[in-house]
Formats: sequence, C-alpha cells, structure tokens
Amino acid sequence: MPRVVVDVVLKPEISDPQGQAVLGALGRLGHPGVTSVRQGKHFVLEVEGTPDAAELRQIAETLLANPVIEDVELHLPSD
Amino acid sequence: MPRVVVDVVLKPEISDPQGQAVLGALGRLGHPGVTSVRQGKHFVLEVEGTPDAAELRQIAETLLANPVIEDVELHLPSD
Amino acid sequence: MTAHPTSPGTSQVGGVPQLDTVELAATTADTEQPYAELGLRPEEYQEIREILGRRPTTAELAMYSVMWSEHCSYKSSRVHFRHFADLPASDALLVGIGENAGVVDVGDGYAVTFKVESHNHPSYVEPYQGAATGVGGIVRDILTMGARPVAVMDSLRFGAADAPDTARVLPGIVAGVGGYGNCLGLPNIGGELLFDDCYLGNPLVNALCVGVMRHGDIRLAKAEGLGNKVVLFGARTGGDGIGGVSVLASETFDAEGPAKRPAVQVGDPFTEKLLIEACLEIFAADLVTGIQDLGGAGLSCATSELASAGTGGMHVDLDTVPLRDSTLTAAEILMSESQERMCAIVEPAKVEEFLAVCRKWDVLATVIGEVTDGDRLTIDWHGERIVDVPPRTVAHGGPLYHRPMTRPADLDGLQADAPPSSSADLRADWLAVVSSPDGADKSWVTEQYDRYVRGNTVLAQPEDAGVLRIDEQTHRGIALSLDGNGRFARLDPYTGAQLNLAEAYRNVAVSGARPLAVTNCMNFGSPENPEVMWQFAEAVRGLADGCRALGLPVTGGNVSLYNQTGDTAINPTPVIGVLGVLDDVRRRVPTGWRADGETVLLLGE
Amino acid sequence: MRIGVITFPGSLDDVDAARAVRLAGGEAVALWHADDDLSGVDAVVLPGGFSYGDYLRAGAIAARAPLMRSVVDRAHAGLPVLGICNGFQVLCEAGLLPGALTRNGHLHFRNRDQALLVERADTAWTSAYTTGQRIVVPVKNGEGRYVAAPAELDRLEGEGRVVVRYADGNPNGSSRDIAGVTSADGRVVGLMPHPEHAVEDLTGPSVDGLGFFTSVLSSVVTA
Ligand SMILES: Nc1ncnc2c1ncn2[C@@H]1O[C@H](COP(=O)(O)OP(=O)(O)O)[C@@H](O)[C@H]1O
Repeated sequence: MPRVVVDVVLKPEISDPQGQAVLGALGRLGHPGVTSVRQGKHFVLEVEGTPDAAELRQIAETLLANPVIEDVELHLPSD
Repeated sequence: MPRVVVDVVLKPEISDPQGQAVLGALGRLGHPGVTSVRQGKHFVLEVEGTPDAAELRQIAETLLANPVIEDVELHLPSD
Repeated sequence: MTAHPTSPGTSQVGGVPQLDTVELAATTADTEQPYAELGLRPEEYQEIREILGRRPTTAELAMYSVMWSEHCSYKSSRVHFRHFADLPASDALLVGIGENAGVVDVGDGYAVTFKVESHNHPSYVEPYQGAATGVGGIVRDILTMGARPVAVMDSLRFGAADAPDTARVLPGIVAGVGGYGNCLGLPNIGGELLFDDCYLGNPLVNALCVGVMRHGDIRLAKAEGLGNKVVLFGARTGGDGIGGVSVLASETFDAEGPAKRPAVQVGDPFTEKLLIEACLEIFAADLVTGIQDLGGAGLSCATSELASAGTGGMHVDLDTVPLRDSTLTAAEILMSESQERMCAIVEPAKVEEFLAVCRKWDVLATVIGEVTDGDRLTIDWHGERIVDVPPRTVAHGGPLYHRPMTRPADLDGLQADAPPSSSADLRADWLAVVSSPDGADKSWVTEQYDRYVRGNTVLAQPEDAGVLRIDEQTHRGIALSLDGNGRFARLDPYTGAQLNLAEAYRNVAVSGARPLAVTNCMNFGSPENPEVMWQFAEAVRGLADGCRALGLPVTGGNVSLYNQTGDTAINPTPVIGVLGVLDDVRRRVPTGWRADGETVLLLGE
Repeated sequence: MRIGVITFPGSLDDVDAARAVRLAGGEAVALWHADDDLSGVDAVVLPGGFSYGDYLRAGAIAARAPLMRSVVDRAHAGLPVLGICNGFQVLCEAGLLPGALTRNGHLHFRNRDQALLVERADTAWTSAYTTGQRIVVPVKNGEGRYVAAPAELDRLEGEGRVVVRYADGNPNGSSRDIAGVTSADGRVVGLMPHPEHAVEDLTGPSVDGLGFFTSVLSSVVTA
C-alpha cells in the first residue's frame, strides 16, 4: 500500500521551546557540535489506490499542520 | 551548515492514539482513501563541521527516541 | 541581480540605505511616515512631532504608535475610570489601580495581588497558543508585583455549543489554558464556561491569576538610582506579535524581503516556570530596585514605563538584546511581543549576584542599559541614536478620547420583552433554560486543569468559589470568584454589572470568606460605536456604584474593546472577580447538602 | 529519617512531596538536580511536575541530570526511590523501571480523584497498606498511559511487579490498568497517581496517600 510521509515543521520565525530544550540537553550531555534543533511532527499515511496529490496536499496543509504557525513537507511515494 | 534529520516513530506494536485521532478526522472529513495514520516526531539538527555519524546515531537512539517504544530513522546530509 | 532588501527603519539617501537616526530625523522634516497605517490619527502624529520638536524616527514612531494604541493606552476607556478612583479609600488596599496589579492586605502580614486580563483576539486566531499566552501574561503581571503566583482561574465564552467554529476554538482554548497553567504548577480553582451566538466570531478568554507575598515584598515598576543597570531576562526576542508594525516592513521591503512577521506568539510555560523561580529568589535576596514584565508592546512598554515611573532617565543599547532572529530591525525589536521576558533595574554591585541566580535557573539575562540622569529615554542601535524621547510622553502621554455615547435604540424593545403568555410558552422557556449548555456539567473542561498542585487548594470546581490556604500554621485562607453575565448587561449594563458583582460577592461570602476587593475585565465591542460606548460607561458606573455600596475597592482590571464580528458587537460582558479572606480556612463552607436530616433555610427576599 | 525530594527545572509537586514526608513524620531534604551527591539521605522521592516542560518526552531530559547517576547507582544498592507522575516517567527513562509512559489515549490532560487497588503491600513504599486495599488519590497527567510490549507486560505481571492498578475506570488508557510498578527488589516504585495530594483532609479527597510516606519510614528502619 502506498505510503505518504508528511513532515510538519514550525515556521522559521516561530519560537520552538521543545527544540530549545533538546539543544540545551545536548550541550549538557557533551554534544556541543549540534548548534540548532527544531522539533516537528512526522506523519506516515497509508493510502488506498493511487494517492491523489492535490487531496493529500490539502490534508497536509489544513489538517495535519496549523498553517498559522507551521509549514508542511509532503513526500509522495514517487518522490 | 550541515543539516541532519531524525525521524522518530512509534514501534508498530505500540498503539498511537494521536494517529488514530487523525485517521478518524480524515474519515469524517471525507477522505476514506487514507487507511492508516501514524504520528511521530521530526527533528532537524544543524551541526558544526562534519557530522560524526556514530555520535549522531547515539544522540538519535538514546536521547531523541526512547528505545522501549520508538524506532529511529537518521538522515545524514550525504543520504 | 537580487537587490538586498532594505531594512525597515532605514531610508534611501542617494541609493545608500541609511539608518533613520535622531540626527537624520532632525534634518528631514518632510519625510513621509506611515502613521495612519500604524493606527495613529493625523492629530496624534502632529502631537508626537510637537513633543519631539521634529519628526519621530522610525523606531520612535513605532514606539509611540503601539503605546498610544487602544490596547496599551486605554484612550477610549480611561476617562470613565474616575468612577473607580472616586471610591472611598479602603484600609485593605496596599497598592491600587495603576500598577501591574492591585495589592490587598489579608492580615497576618500577608498581601495578596490578583488581576484578570483578556486574550480574546489571539485566542480566536490560534486557540491553543492564544489562550496559553493569555495565562502566561497575567501570571507575569502578578509575579512582577513581588508575589508568588498561587492559582489561576479562567472565564470563557463561546458561540453556540454545537456551532462548527466552537468545535474549532473551544478544545484548543481549554487545552491552552490547561497546558500553560498545569505546566507552571498553578492550580486552576474556578472559572466560567458560557455559550451565546454573539461570541461565535469572537470568543472571550479572560484569565485571572492570584499571588501571595509578605507586605514588605511588594515591588514596583520604576527605574531609580543613577547608574543602576537595566537587565533583560527570560526568553530571547523574536519576531512575535509585531503584526501591527509590519507595515513599517512592507513599506521598505521589496517582494523578496522577509515574509510578514507572524502575529501569533507561542508560549513556553517551562521558561516561565524558571522565570518565576528565578524572580522569587532574586526578590528574596533583595537584588532589584524595580521590575516590569514584558507584555503587549514589549520593550517599548517596559523601558518607557520603568523610566517614566522613576526619577531619572534611561539609556538602552539595543544591540545587546539577545535575539532569536538576527534579521530583526530596531523597530521590530522594540515592538516584539515575545513571551516570557522581564526587565529589572539592578544596582551595579548586585548585578553579578543577579546573573548568578539566573544562571542557576538556566534563565538568559543580559544588561541592556542603565538609569541616567536627566529625563530622556535614549536608545542606540549600531552605534547611532535612534530614540530620544521623554518617556512619560510614550507611556502616559497618549491621547484621551471622550467618545460620543448613545443609549442603544433597541433597548426599550429588549427591556419590554413580555413574560410568557401561555403555559406552552412557559414550558418552552423552561425547557430552553434547563437544557442550556450553560448549565451543563463542566467537568470535561475542569478535568483538564490541575486543581491539586501546591497542595493548598481547599475548594475548587464545582464549588461556587475557589478557596486556597495561604499559611499552613495560621490556617489563613483566601477565596475568589469570577463571574459575568453578558445577557443581563445587554439588557441593562448598569444593573447587569452590579448583578455580576453581587454574584461574585455572594459566591465568596457563602464560602465563609469576608469579601475584600474587586478586579474586572470589561469585554465590549467597538468604542467607535456610540451605543457600545454607552454600554461601557454604564457598566463602569454600575460597577463603581455597586462597589461603593458594598464598601469594596476596585484594585485593577483590563479593558478589551473591538470584540465584534463585522459590525455586530458581542453582548457587553463585564467579568468581575471578587477576593475574600478567611481567618481560618478550616471553617470554609462547601456547596451542597452534606448529610441527611440537615435543616434547609432560605435567606433573603 | 531523612527523605530527599529532588527538584528538577520544572518540578512542581516538590513542595507537596516534602509536606507529605513531614506529615508522615520524616525529615524532608531538598535535593537539586545539578548536584552530584544525595547528601546522605535514607530514601529519595522524584516528584511530579513538568521537568524541562515535558518537552521531547516526559521525563526524558531530567533522567539525564547529574544527580540521576547517583540515584541510579544507589537504587541498585537498595536505596528506596519513589517516582510520582513525572518522577515515574523519569525513572522509566532512566531505566530503573520497565516500560514507558505515553500520551493519554483520549489525548487530554485529566485530573480526577481515582480509585486504586494496592496489589503489592510489601514494597518499601507500600507496607502500610494491605494487599487488595482500595484507596482514592488524585490522578493528573497528560502522558500517563503506561505501555510496554505485551511479552514484557506478561513478564511483569508474572513477577508480581504491578504495585497499584486503576479501579473503577482507567483514566488514561494504561495497558492492563497499570497505575504503578516496582523494581524486582521492591525498593524502587513508580506510579502516575499522586499520593502526596491525599495527605490532609482539608486539601485532599482522602488521606489515603500518606501510607506511601509512612511505609518508607518503617522500611528504612528495618532495612
Ligand atoms: N472555564 C472554567 N475554568 C475553570 N473552572 C470552571 C470553568 N467553567 C466552569 N468552571 C467551574 O465549574 C463549576 C461549575 O460551573 P458552573 O456550572 O458555571 O457553576 P454555577 O452554575 O454554579 O456558577 C464551578 O466551580 C466553576 O468555577
């Protein structure tokens, strides 16, 4: 069954307290080489038949992400 | 600066109420073609210099994910 | 070839971008400025030019415009507050209206500060974050007074319970109130949840916080002491909530410039929890002479208010402000409403100790300026002076409107509404009342709130008032209730406000507490509509007269205007909070029957 | 009897846990996450709250705090350790207790007074109860759903490692109604419900929670 992956990330200008907390922990745990962490969501969808790109884009942009603060990256099976 | 992406997904045997809730909403909104949704986390790390694959794997597997319930996919810049 | 976008706050002189400095402003009187887009009227812009004796710089214009906005200056509502100021003095009032929150003496050397504030519009745009940052903002107001925040309450109003948009905003707002308050470790001890069509496009989110301190711990927002340092601490400054000033950007950014800044702020309750603990340690070690939180209007507000309340002037070096986004311009940094930030005035000898406390709690702290002699607020950026203003004119010199008022034309008709004429009508009315979601079980909401944290919650949901223990040895306690009824106020705002006050007062009294003081949040439509302005004035007058009759001071509050969908205003909604004290909290009285065979008495007429 | 209560950045119920220790007759000792040493305490409580905002995963970042290394070492040597709510999450993340705590099945934070059945009355923290005793204490969490692989759950139940189970309804969808578990030696206990919020008539739904804190006092004496 075709798998579609959608990554939802905070818009760059929106603050990301979760990523900040992970970055802080990495510093304390001795990984100073990591200079930035942003945390988003990762959805794996299984779709029946041939995925309809337009429909999936709409799902990603309006349901999986909050367009006020988040951006979406859609990975269709053909990608 | 090199970017490293880490996707964290629940192990298949662990139930995922968030994914279930999304799936339910998709059904109600008229997208019956989507038959399964799993929700995970998506991290974008920026790393100074050349990323050390072993160190990043360790970060991903021991901090970013909880191996008791989660699996990890690491995408190094060369991937 | 891509042109470099010109930053806002710069102007083109002979093709070379040039920072809009005080010096430049003095020699370029004719430069056109987007004051109207920033919400300033021509006469207000003219007044700024007269105050400064020149045109404002871009940064100054941004500061004045946001500080003179309705939200920050209360320019439409302020004239009506004299009703509160005219109330007889109360012995219990330690700090009255004008500071971040009023402070009340509750006995045994304890002081309590409490206030309710709205976050209506942001909660409609982004329900979770809007509600969350509403809680965060009111908690910082309480903290700023020197108190440990000890509990929150929330008063919520939505459109019809079965309307689709209610299904969008309600769960997010409830989760946001809970998510932020729970993570801060503040018990939620009560609130309201009401539904009415008039709130469909404009839900109300009013959050209350209460804090406790010893009398000697009260802090004020003022910058005193020549040479004392100005310390900014908490979160980094980003491009949050500067939607209004983005016109400054659009004016100079070309199509390839950065996107319009978001108007949405994201809350970080964890950082706020650290701020609370760091501040309380800083207060305990007596390390600050003045303190202010950064809320609406961010640094513009904090610097101008601190300087204006102090005796001297203030200088700030804007390049030292820690940024989350390095592309921010000076005006944007001054306007940013990034959450979880505070500004303190610290004696030079105590700065190191102050910074050490912040380090212990992982709170970023930076010296950004100092208290100067003279009476100017000056701000430098990239080595140039971009702001040089009398701070009082920014913080308190805003315009004062006497808006026209008229009694709503439909009021006689509404008030004349006849009683039900038949038993069938009565039956229908009765069914409507008993099946209203307003009367439904609220536990779906209240179960999402932590009521137990800190271990001092004596009464909470579903009681009529929240009751807290404030001293484990003496058993002293306080009670709070938050009530509002927009339908009464729509029918008669004067009496409606008094009914709300009376309800909150009764709820506190029946818990066994002695009512001491009042806070309020006035949620109304557009002040430019004379009928709304009349409703507002009547509600304020009604509340003040009610407080006079009950012998209570109004210690502070908040006004939220422009609550409307299109031209249709919400019902006028005064939300009233009453605080009471229990000398022995073990003698509180819960609601409801407790045991078989008890006698039922009806009091009153 | 000195019982340490660890404060992490974002701990909230540390004041409550310390109060419960005092009401039980112990001395509460405040411990700070960034220190290395346990100040010679006789037992440790990891309190509830949102350490590091519960960002990443509840308890994940706190489990890597410097003081946790000492807690893990001493726990292996028999030091009684109690993790309440966020503290339980920290203990699972630190590997002292099996399983993991995940987002509640209904996806909401839920706070209510919860009935529990005590299944093990012989751990360091539950000896004041009797096996099968029913108690009521508050529960309040957003990520309290206990999960583990089915085989692991079978093993835990087989070894009698379930200390308390939800009764009259499961508040978060935890596997097999598990509310709390113990280490093999019965010295480390973690549970999602909050016994420290049920220690006074004035503020709690009951005083049923006090037993956790009186238990450890006697277990330390007899140890
Ligand atoms: N938004 C809310 N936040 C916190 N508590 C609430 C909220 N809404 C209602 N409550 C609480 O739920 C209980 C029942 O509310 P309500 O039905 O309005 O009571 P009443 O009709 O007695 O005024 C009260 O204790 C009230 O404080």
